[in-house]
Amino acid sequence: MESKEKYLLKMEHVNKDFYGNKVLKNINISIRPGEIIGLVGENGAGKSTLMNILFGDPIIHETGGFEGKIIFDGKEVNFSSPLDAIDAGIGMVHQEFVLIPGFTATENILLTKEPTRYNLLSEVFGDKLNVLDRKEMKKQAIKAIEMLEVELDPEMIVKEMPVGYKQFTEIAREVNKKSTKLLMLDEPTAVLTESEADIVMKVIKKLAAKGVSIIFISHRLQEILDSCDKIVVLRDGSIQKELIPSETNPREIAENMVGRELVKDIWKSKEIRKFEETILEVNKLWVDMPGEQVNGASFKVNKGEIFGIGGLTGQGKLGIANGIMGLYTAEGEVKFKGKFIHLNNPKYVLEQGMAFVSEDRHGLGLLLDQPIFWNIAFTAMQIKDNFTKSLLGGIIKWRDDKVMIEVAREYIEALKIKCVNEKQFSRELSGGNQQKLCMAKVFVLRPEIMFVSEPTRGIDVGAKSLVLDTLRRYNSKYGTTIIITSSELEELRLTCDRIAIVDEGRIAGILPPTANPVEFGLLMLGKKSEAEEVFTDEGKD
Amino acid sequence: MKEKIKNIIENVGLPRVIIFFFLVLLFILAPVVGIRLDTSINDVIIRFGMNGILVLSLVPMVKSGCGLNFGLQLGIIAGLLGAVTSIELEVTGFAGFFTAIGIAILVAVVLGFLYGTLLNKIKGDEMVVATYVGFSSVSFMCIMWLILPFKSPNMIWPYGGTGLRTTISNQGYWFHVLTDFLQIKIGNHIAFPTGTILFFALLVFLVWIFFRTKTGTAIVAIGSNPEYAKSCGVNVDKMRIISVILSTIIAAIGIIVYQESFGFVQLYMAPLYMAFPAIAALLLGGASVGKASIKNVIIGAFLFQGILTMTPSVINNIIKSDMSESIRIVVSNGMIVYALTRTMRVRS
Amino acid sequence: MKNQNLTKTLNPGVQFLINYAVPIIFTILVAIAIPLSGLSGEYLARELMTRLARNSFIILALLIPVMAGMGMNFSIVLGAMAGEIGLIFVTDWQIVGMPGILLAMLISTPLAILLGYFGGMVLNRAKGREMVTGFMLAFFMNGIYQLVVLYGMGNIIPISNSNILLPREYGIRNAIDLIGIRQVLDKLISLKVSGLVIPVATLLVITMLCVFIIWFKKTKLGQEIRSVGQDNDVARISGINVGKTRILSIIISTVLACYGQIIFLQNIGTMNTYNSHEQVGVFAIAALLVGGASVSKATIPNVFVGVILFHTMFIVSPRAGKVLIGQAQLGEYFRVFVSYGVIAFSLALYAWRKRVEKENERRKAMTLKRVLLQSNNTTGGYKL
Amino acid sequence: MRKRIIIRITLMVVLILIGISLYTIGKEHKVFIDNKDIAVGEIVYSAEATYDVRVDNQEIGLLEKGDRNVVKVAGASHKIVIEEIKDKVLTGEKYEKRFKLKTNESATVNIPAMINNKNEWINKTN
Repeated sequence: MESKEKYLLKMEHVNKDFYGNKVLKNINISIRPGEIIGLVGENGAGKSTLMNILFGDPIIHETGGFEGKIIFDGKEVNFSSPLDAIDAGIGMVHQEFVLIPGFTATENILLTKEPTRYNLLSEVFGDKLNVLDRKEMKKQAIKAIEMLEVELDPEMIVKEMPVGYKQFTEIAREVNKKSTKLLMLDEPTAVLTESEADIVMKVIKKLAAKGVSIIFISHRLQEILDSCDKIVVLRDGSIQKELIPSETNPREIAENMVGRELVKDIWKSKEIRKFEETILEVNKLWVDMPGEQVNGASFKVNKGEIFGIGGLTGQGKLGIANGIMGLYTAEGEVKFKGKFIHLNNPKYVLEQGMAFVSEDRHGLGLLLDQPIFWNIAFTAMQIKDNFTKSLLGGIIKWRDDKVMIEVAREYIEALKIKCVNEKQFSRELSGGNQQKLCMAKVFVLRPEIMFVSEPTRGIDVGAKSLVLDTLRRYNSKYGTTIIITSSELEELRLTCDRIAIVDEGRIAGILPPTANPVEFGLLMLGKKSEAEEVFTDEGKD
Repeated sequence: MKEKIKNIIENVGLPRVIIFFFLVLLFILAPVVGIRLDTSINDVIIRFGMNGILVLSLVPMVKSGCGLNFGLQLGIIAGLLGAVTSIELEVTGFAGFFTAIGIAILVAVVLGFLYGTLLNKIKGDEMVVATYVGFSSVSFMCIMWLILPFKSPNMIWPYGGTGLRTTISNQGYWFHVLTDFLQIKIGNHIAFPTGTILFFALLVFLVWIFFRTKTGTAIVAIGSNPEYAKSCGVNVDKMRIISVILSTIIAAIGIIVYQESFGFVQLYMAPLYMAFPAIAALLLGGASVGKASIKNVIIGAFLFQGILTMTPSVINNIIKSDMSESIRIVVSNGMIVYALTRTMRVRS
Repeated sequence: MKNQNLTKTLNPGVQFLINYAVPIIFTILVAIAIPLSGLSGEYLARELMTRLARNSFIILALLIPVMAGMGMNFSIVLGAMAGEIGLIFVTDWQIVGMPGILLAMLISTPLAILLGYFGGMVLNRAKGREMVTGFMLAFFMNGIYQLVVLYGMGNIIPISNSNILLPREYGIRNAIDLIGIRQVLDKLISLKVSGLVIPVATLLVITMLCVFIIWFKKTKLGQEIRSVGQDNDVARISGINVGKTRILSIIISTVLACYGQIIFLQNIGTMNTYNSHEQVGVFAIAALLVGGASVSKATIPNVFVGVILFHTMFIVSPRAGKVLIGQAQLGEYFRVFVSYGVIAFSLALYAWRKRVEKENERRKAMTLKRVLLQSNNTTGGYKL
Repeated sequence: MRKRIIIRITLMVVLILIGISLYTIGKEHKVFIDNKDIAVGEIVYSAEATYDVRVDNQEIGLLEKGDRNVVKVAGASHKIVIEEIKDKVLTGEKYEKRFKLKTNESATVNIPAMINNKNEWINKTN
C-alpha cells in the first residue's frame, strides 16, 4: 500500500491498438508528485497516443479503448472525455494554442470557470445569466500568474501577445484549476524562441517544486536533460528505456530513440553511387507553411540522385518541397540547372520540369470526385497541352478523352493500380493505389526533378515497398532526380543516396544512408555538434 | 426494401421526393378537376423553353466552385440592355433578336469580368455578397432606365415623361421569333415551340463543348478541388473569372429568350428576385451548392415549371382560391434553404 | 518576394478610412443631399426623431448574433412575423391601448422563441454561410406566413373580427388598421421641445434595451457568446456547447425583433399584413452597416449613428432627386439602391479584408520569427 | 433546483394572469347612449333636455332629445357622467353612474331612465 501513496500516477501494462495496429505495447510508467518526466520519441512512437489515453480523448474510446490499468491519485481511472480528466486533476497544454484571441489573459485563464455574482434573473433563465465577477476573476488570474512567477499583464489581449506569453496564459489556465495535479505539455517550446523557451522551462520547474507532476514531450534534447527527473524514451510503441539525466548523454538518448542497425546490411550489398553535376541549389529558403515553416534552409541536390529529407514532425521538412513548388509563400534563392527560378508560381515551376507528389493526397494530390484518367492526365494537359486537339485553328483546345484513357490504361498496367477501370472515381481507391495514381500524374509529366512527400503515409505495408520500388526503378530508368520527404527514417535510409535532416526549419546536417542511426537521432534532436559533417557543405552559417 | 427506399430518399433528398410526388399528384388530379392534360403539358414545355436557359446559366459558376449565382441579375441587366437597344435601333425579326443577343453578350462580358474580379477577392463569401451585388445593380439600373437617352416612342412614357416604361412590348420587333420557328401545331390545344427548344438545345450543346476543352476541364478541376488545380499550375482566379463571364453571358441570352416568348421587356424592379426561381429549379433537378450538371438543369427546369404551371390551375379548381403564389414561395425558397444547409453536413 | 506589400501594415489614417468607409461616404452623401433637398432643419429634426424612435429597437436586435459570430441576422424577419401575428390577434380581440401592445408582445413571445429556435437550428447547419441562409430562410418563412395568415386564419385559426378578414371570410386583409394602439407608446409620455415632439416612453424602452445589452455582455452567457463568436473551436474545446449558444443568440435576436416590429407598427398605425416584414431585415442591416458596424463587430453607437445617417438619407433623397432631374422617382430608386448597395459594399469589403488580414497576420508572425531567429545565431541546436 | 422550478412555474402563472388582465383592461366595448323616451312597465320616461355626456373622461359631446351616440371604451369598469343643458346653458344638474362590462359585452345607456334611477337605465348585450 505504501507504494501507492508515493505515486501520483501509475500506468501498468497499458496496450492500445488502432484497428489491429499496435501503437502502444506494455507501457509501465509511474510518476511521483512533483516529478518531471520527459517523453522522447520519433514520429509515431506513441507519444501522442499515450497522452490521449491519459487525457481521455474520445478517439481512444471510439476505437475500442485500451488494455491495462491506470491508477491516478490512488484510484483506477478510465476517462471517457477530457472533461473527466480535468475533473480528476489532469491538465493539458496542447501544441496549438487553445485561446480566444480577442480576450484578455484573465478572461482566457478563467474561460468557462468564471466566478459570478448571483442575480435574480438566473432563477428564471438559469445560472448562465449570472454576471461575471470581474474583480474576483482578476484576482484569481493574478494568483495563477504569480504561481508561474512570470511577468504577464492580466489585462493584455491574447491577440497582441508575443507567442511566449500565449504559452504562459495557457499554462496559467491549467494551473488555475486548483485541482490540477498532473500537467501534460505537448511540445510547449516548439513555437518559442530560445529565451522564451528558457522561461517556460523555468516555469515548469517551479510548478514541479510546488508539487505538480509534469509530463512533457519535447524534441529539444537540452531542455529535457536540464529539466527532467526522468527521461522516457519511446520507440515503436514501447518504452525503450528510462534514463536519469545525470547518468546519461545525448548520444545514449538518440541511440535509444532511433537505434536500428538493419539498414547497414542492406547497403553493404549495394553500391554507393557517386554524382557529379548539381541540378538543384537551394540557398536560404524561407517558406511560410503553417506548422511546417522553413527558416532559411540551404542544400544542394545532384543530378540523378535520390535525395532524402527527414526530421521530426513540425520541423519544416514538408515546407521545403511545398515552398519550391510554389504552393506556399516562399523566399530565398533556388537555382535549377544553374538558373535562378521564380518562386511562388506553381505553373512556372512545373513548366521548368519539376513536379510534386504532395503529402496531402486528399487535399491537393487528387481530384477525388473525378475519374482516374482525369487525375492522371490533368496536370500534363494544363502544363504541356498534352491530350488536347486543336480545333478551328487553335481557338478551341479540345480535350482528347481517347488518348487520356489510353495513357491512363498504360499507367494502371505499369504501376499495377488496382481499380475497376480507368473511369472509376479516385475517391474509391485504397490509399496505396491513390498514392500510385499521384505518382502516375507526375510520371506523365516526365519531370527532371520529382519531389515526393510522405510517399508511404497511410498505406499498408505491402503497398509501401511497392511504392518505394517504383520510385527507385523510375530513378534508375530515366535518371530522374527524386527528392523524397518522409517522417520514416527507415525508408529514407533504404531508398536514398543522401539524407538531410531538418530541424527548426533548417538543414541540421546531411548524412549518407550508411551512417550510424544515432547520428540521425542526434540531428533530429537538434544536436549537430557530434554528427559527421562530411556530407554537409552547406547548412553552416 | 425499407432500407432501400430510405437510401433513395437520403440520396435524392426528402424535399425533392415530396415535390416530385406532389407534381405527380397534380397531374393525376388535373383531369379529375377538368383540366386538359395535353394543354398543361404543352404549357410546361413552353415555360421550360422560356426559363431553361436561365437555369443553364448557373452551371458554369457552380462548376468552378463559385457557388449558386445569386447575382444572376447582372446577366439579366446585360440582356435587358441588349433588348432595349435592339428595339431602339428598330431592328426586327431574327435580326433584331440576334442584335439584342450580340449587344447583351458585349455588356455581359464587361459586367461578368468586373463581377468575377470581385468574387475572386471575397472567396468563401460569394453567395451573400453576390445576392446584394445583384440587388444593388438592379436598383442602380432603375436610375439608369430613368436617365438613359432612349428615344423610341414604343419605349418611353407617352406624355412627356422621361425614362423608359416599366414594361415594353416587343411585338413587331422580335416577339415569338423562336417560338413560332418550325412550330408544330397539333389540334387546337398543342403548339410545340420547336424553335425555343432547339435554341435551348444549341446552348446546352455549346456549354457541353466548353466543358470538353482544356479551359473547361481546368474549371471543373477548380470546382472539385481548388488546391489541386493550383498545384497543377492552373491560374485559379483567371479560370473563375472565365466561368463567371460565361454564366453572365448565358443569363443575358436567357432573359432575351424569356422576353421573346413572354412578349414584354420588363424593366425596373422586375428582375430583382429572378435569381431565386432559377436557382431553385437547378437544385430541384438534383444539383447542390458545389455540383451541377446539364442533367440537373433539364430535370430541374421541367419539374419546377411543372409545379408552377400545374399548381394554380389544379389547386384553384379544388379549393377555389389561389394558393399557388404562396406554394411557389415555399417550394422555391425552401429548396434553396435545404441546399444551403445540406452541403455543410456532407462536408463535416 | 511577391505580396511584399502585405508585410507592411497600413498606415493608421488609411486604416481608419477603410474601417469607416461606409459612414464616411454616407456623411458626405447626406451633406450634399440636405441642402439640395431644401428641407427645413425643423422638418428634418421632426422626421428624424420619429424614425429614431421607430427603428432603433429592431436594429439593436441585430447586435447579439454579431457577437456570436453569426454575422448580420437576416432572419430577424421571423421575429417581425411573430410580432405581426401578435398584433393580428390583439386587433381581432379588440384589445386597445397599452394593454393591447403589451398583450401583443406577450402572446408573440412564445412564437418568436419557437421561430428563433428553428432559425438557429437551420443556421447551425449552414455554418460559414449563415447570412445567405438566413436571408433565404426569411423568404421561405414568408411563404409559410402567407399560408398561415392568408389561408389558415379565419379557417383553422379562429378570427371573428370581420373588419380584418377578407370578404371571402377567411384570410387576413392586406392592410390592418391598428387604430386602437396607434402611437399609444409614443404618446404615453410625450414632451414638446420647441415644436419637436419627443416620444419619451419609446425612447425609454430603447434605452432599457441598450442597458440590457450592455448588462447581457457581462453575464456568463454573454461571455460564452463572445467566445463562440471569436473562435468556435477553442470555445468547444473549453467545454462550451457551441451549437446551443448560437441558437440562444438567434432566439434572443428574434424575440427582440418581434418587439421591435410591434414598436415600429404602433408608430405607423397600419400594418401591411404581407409586406410590413419583408424589408425589415434589409433596412435594419443597411442602417447598422451605415453606422460603421461590420459583420464581426457591431456596437450600440453604430446603431444610433446608423439610424441617423441612413434615415436622413431616406428623408432627403426623393426631394434631392426631384431637384436634380425633376423626378422624385429617381430619389426613390436611389434610396433602394443605397440600401442594397451599402450591404453589398460592406459585406464585400469585410470579406476582402478578412482574407487580407489573415494573410497579413501570418506574414507578420513569420517576419517576427525571422528577425528573432536571425538575431539569435545559436538556433538550430543547443550546444553543450 | 426545486426553488428554481417553483419560481419558474410561478412566473408562468403570473404571465398568464397578466395576459388575462391585459385582456380585460384592454378589451374594447361599445357603449351606446340614448336620449330617447323609454317605457318602464307602465310609465314612460321621456327625454326632455340636451345632455353633455362623458364616459371615462372621454368627451362625447351634446346629445339632444331623441339622439343616440356611440363610444368605444376599454376595460371592465366604467363611469358615465351627464350634465343637463337647457337653453344652451349648463343647469348644474349632474348625474353619475358606474357600470361594469364583461368581455364581449356592449351596453346601451338610456338617459331618461338613468336620471330617474331606474334599473332599466342600462341594457347589456353580447
